[in-house]
Amino acid sequence: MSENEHTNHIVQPGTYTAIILTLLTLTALTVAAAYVNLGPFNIVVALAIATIKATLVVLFFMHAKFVPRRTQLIIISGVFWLIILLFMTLSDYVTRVDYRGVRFPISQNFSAGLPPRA
Amino acid sequence: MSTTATAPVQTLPEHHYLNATYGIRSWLLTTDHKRIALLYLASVTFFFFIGGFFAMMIRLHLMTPNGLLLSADTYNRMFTMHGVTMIFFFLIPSIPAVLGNFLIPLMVGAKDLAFPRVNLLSWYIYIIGGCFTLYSMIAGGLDTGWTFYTPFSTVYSNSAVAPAVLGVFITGFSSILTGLNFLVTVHTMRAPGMTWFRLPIFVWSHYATSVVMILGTPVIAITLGLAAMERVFGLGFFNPAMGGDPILFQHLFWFYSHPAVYIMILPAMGVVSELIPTFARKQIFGYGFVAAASLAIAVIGFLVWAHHMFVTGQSTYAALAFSLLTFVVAIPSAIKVFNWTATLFGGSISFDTPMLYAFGFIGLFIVGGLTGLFLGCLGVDMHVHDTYFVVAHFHYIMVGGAVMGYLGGMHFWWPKITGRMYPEWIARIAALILFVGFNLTFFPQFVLGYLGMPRRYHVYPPEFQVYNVMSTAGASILAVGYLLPMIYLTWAAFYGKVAGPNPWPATGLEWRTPSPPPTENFEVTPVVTWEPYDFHHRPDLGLEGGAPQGPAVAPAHGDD
Amino acid sequence: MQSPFPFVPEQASNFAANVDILFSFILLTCLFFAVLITALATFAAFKYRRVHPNEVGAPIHGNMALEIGWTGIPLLIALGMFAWGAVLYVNFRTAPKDTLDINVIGKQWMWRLQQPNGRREINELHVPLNRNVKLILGSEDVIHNFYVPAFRVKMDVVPGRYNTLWFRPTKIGKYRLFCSQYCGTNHAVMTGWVTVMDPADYATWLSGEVGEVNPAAAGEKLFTQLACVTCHLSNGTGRGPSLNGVYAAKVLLADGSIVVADDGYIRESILEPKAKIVAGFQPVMPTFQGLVTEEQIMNLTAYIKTLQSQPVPPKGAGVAPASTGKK
Amino acid sequence: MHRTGALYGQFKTLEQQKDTATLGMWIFLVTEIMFFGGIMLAYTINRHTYFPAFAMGSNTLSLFLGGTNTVVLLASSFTMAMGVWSAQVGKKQLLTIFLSLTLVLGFVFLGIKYIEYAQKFHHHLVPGRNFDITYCVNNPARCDDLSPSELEVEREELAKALNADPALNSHAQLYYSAYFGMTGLHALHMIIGAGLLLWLLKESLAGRFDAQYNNPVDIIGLYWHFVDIVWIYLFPLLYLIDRHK
Repeated sequence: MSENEHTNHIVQPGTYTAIILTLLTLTALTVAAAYVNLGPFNIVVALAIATIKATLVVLFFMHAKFVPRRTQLIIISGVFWLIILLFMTLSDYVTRVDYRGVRFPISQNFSAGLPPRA
Repeated sequence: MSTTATAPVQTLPEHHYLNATYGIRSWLLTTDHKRIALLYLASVTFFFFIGGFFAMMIRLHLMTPNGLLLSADTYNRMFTMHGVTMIFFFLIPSIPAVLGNFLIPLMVGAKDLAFPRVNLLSWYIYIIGGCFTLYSMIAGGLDTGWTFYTPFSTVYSNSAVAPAVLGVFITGFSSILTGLNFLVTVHTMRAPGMTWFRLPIFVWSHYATSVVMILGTPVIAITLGLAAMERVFGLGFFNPAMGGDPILFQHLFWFYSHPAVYIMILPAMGVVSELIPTFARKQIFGYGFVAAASLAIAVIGFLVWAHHMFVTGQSTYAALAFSLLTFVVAIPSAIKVFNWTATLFGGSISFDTPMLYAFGFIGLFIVGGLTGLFLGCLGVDMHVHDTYFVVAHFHYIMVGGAVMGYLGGMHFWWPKITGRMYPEWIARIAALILFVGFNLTFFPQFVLGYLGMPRRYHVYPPEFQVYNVMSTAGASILAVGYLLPMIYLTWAAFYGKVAGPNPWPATGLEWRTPSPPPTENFEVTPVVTWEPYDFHHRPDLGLEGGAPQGPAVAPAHGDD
Repeated sequence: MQSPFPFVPEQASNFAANVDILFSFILLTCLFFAVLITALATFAAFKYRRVHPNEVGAPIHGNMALEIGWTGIPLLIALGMFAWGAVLYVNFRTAPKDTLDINVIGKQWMWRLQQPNGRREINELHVPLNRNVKLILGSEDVIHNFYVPAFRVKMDVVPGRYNTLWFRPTKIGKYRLFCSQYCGTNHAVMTGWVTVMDPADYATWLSGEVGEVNPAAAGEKLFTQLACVTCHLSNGTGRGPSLNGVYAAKVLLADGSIVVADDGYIRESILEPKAKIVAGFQPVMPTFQGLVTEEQIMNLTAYIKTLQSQPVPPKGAGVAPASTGKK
Repeated sequence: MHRTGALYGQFKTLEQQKDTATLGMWIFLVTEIMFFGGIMLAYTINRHTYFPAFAMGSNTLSLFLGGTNTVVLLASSFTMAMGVWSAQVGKKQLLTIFLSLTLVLGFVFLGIKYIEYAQKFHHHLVPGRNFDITYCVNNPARCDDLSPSELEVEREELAKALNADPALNSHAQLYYSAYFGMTGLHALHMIIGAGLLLWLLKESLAGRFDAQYNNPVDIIGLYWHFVDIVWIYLFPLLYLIDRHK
């Protein structure tokens, strides 16, 4: 199985330990960041930290850093398709205008029935 | 068969996958991709005839403006169950799970698919899903339309929505596992010398199909899962009464269900891409473009879904973007049609039954594909959306395209699957009946649609009657056309003339092994040294073009 | 359309002719390609048909110039179609400022419309000629779709939000109105008429009522016009009770009490349908308060009276002995 | 399919088999991304539309329990990774230990999730007929697991949220639809993962895995890490919407 070792990189426990410590730190950071009012950027920061954490898990715990290019391409295409789903659907929502000229989010106290007469 | 070049008297091989083992257990627990393909064949045929029965009831009912035999509720159940059965239980599994399952390992020179047990599992999942759906038909039927639009399906319908949705949800996983299996098989199981650009177009099409299956199907699964939970537990994403948005359901639904159309048509295109070079005895024109067009359809096909929603009140900007992309996705299909036509030039064309289906496919697919332009065009869609124009359009694609491809493939590979030949002349007549019946059924519906007859109407204004009568007449011809192959193919499987390993002859790897093939597909692992559809360097085919000095060992190259 | 084989509906709005021209353009382009390919394929099929059983085709692999040509040219044509359609669609989605606004509510399975002056209609819409009309579409239950083929326009009626639809009628006449989004049992019956009138006639219509001579006949007409007939099926299978034999009979209510279906009860049931529900039925009937005049109620009552002698369906739920209920 | 030792009949070499299985698992994980993607989309749109309701709903969750669960799950991912390493270097006993640890941490996660769910049932915060976002504030006696100060905070938040969104009760149900939908699906994946781990443990105890044949450990590890990644996103999206008050 010398050939096997040639193609399969074995990640060492030291790396795993470093990664888990980073992940725990980032978890603390994301909780801390949530308590700071950053306005619309709270969600951005939260998602950015989550994405860093996810990337670390994918690259090291899941060995994506050491797998063939083909597999990496598949991972990337999965994420890419998720982005297509999210962004193309949101492209409808963020440009929607209801008949009174109200942009998304649509008016919240809608009640079925006839709209009021001017 | 008209041009059998090999020895005149053929016998079946002594051992093959059909007689390897006997007994019901040997079939229900088989991991042989060829037997699983036959399990699928039996089950999709069963569902096809159930769906066909519903279709006949619909057409009979619509003979008169006030409806001939069904109540409103029954009619609604008929068209819903027709759609659900045909789409989820016939069209989506038909070519991939039957022909693809049987042929992909043979075509790439593998002993089996990458995950044989997963393959069997996917059939069981399909059957379980099918049972739930059949149960819903007995337990009150389903009247939501195959689109399950909310809030009708989640709040207002009083039919058996939950089991039907669950059935479709479950069947989705069968589709995912099949796609996964194909992708991995094509990547890792190819025989020596079988480079990517020596793969038959059939394999390329199934690769593209599998991409759609694995990326799209999970989304419909979660969507229907949420809809089912909404109906049963009162979740509210799609319920306007709770502030949810029914249009979100449509986005999620069509994110899968539009690409699903490509799950149906791409494999059929793959079949036709095999038939035309074989019966024109000529390399396919523009191999690289035909292969790339499959992938382009799969990718761009994911970017057009909201063209089903131009008149739902989605934003004008989104409608513009989706319409533009819709016109772009038409191009790869056009490329394929042009290349098929070009392949005919300079060929040596025979008119065996599979080739008749291929011609039929091209003709009907042109109509189906081009009418898609009307629907993708925003200015026309606002008139013809949700009318019979749409009904006619997608039947031209799905029945005229996918089913013609499926039947063409069945006839082409039937000698490989069973080792026996079907009666040629009956088959040619059946193909003709299908073509005529199909056009008579669905062409009048284009006119009905432009006149403004909405779909899913159990009664209609009297001025529409004349076209409806024509359509019903065509449907009865079509029904005969479908029964015929069913009968003579079954007959041929047992009593047909023995076909021999390569009756046409064709160039693919699947024809280099006995018919029917042995369980392990090839006695020795084949080594591929020829380019796809090359009739000129293949003396083993026994044709004039086969250079006597033996196959030229062409180097594997990267592009066409 | 008098021809037995019509293929184009009447053109009765500002959009109709444009849609038809665009349609014809796409049709001709597509016909050109379809005929071209069919002709080429047919020609090749006969020219290159197999003569000797063992012959093979010419070794042709492809042609880059052809590939680029038949990718590029259709793409350009397709983009042209897109642009043309887009212009039309943007026009269709952008209502002008000076519109006559009409409220439309879709409900399983009828259309309720209200003119700017408050006059209500069921399954009928009257609009003046050459005036920009904007419909504000709302739904009470499921998704419907307001579709007038002669105008070449449709728009979904989605619960939880309002969509709009505008057009300018250009031809006097009576045109079909369809629901074209599947909405349940009587989807196909959720139809009606759009009447385009001369502006003067419209003004008269808007202010006045049209008198009916025979109350029962007028009532029968109203019964259909107001879509009562879609629920109160005479065979007792509808969502509302059959009205055969109801008049003057005893009716069992959901709360267990029994009332006599006299004129007062019928009137109350039309105006306040949820007040006294017949046993075995759901309180689904909308109020007709403001929709019908006292005179029309009288006409309806007169019609229900004529049903007294009609056969009572066997499965009439919530019926006091020897009678069918109603609400 | 007949197999010789660890090699299945359709493959030529162990390496081909490993390559194939790993590729298969990655492709499966891509379908899982899309699977969670659908509900993420529903979440995104509704959170944008009904922010006050989502903020209110988020603040009724226990950050302590959610945070603990995040740490537990990350730790289980770590032990799983260590298990894969043990298998790769052929340390059979260590593999068994790490697999057991992973399994135990998985069950701890599910246990905490159960506590959270039970609390939500108790507080009438499950979408459906009995949903009442004001239940605890109006019936403090029924919610004795909340301290008076917690209830006071909730009362204030509720007043503010109701002021911003009069239809709060129905829109908060959308938040809980997302919460139960997403965490429920995640928990379902955890349960499947626990089943797979049990099987691995059994095989590992039988000494099936060594430096040559350890593919099942590897690919089930991939699955387990994926489930972890889903939670990495769910935690901020569900628990940390609006904590800065």
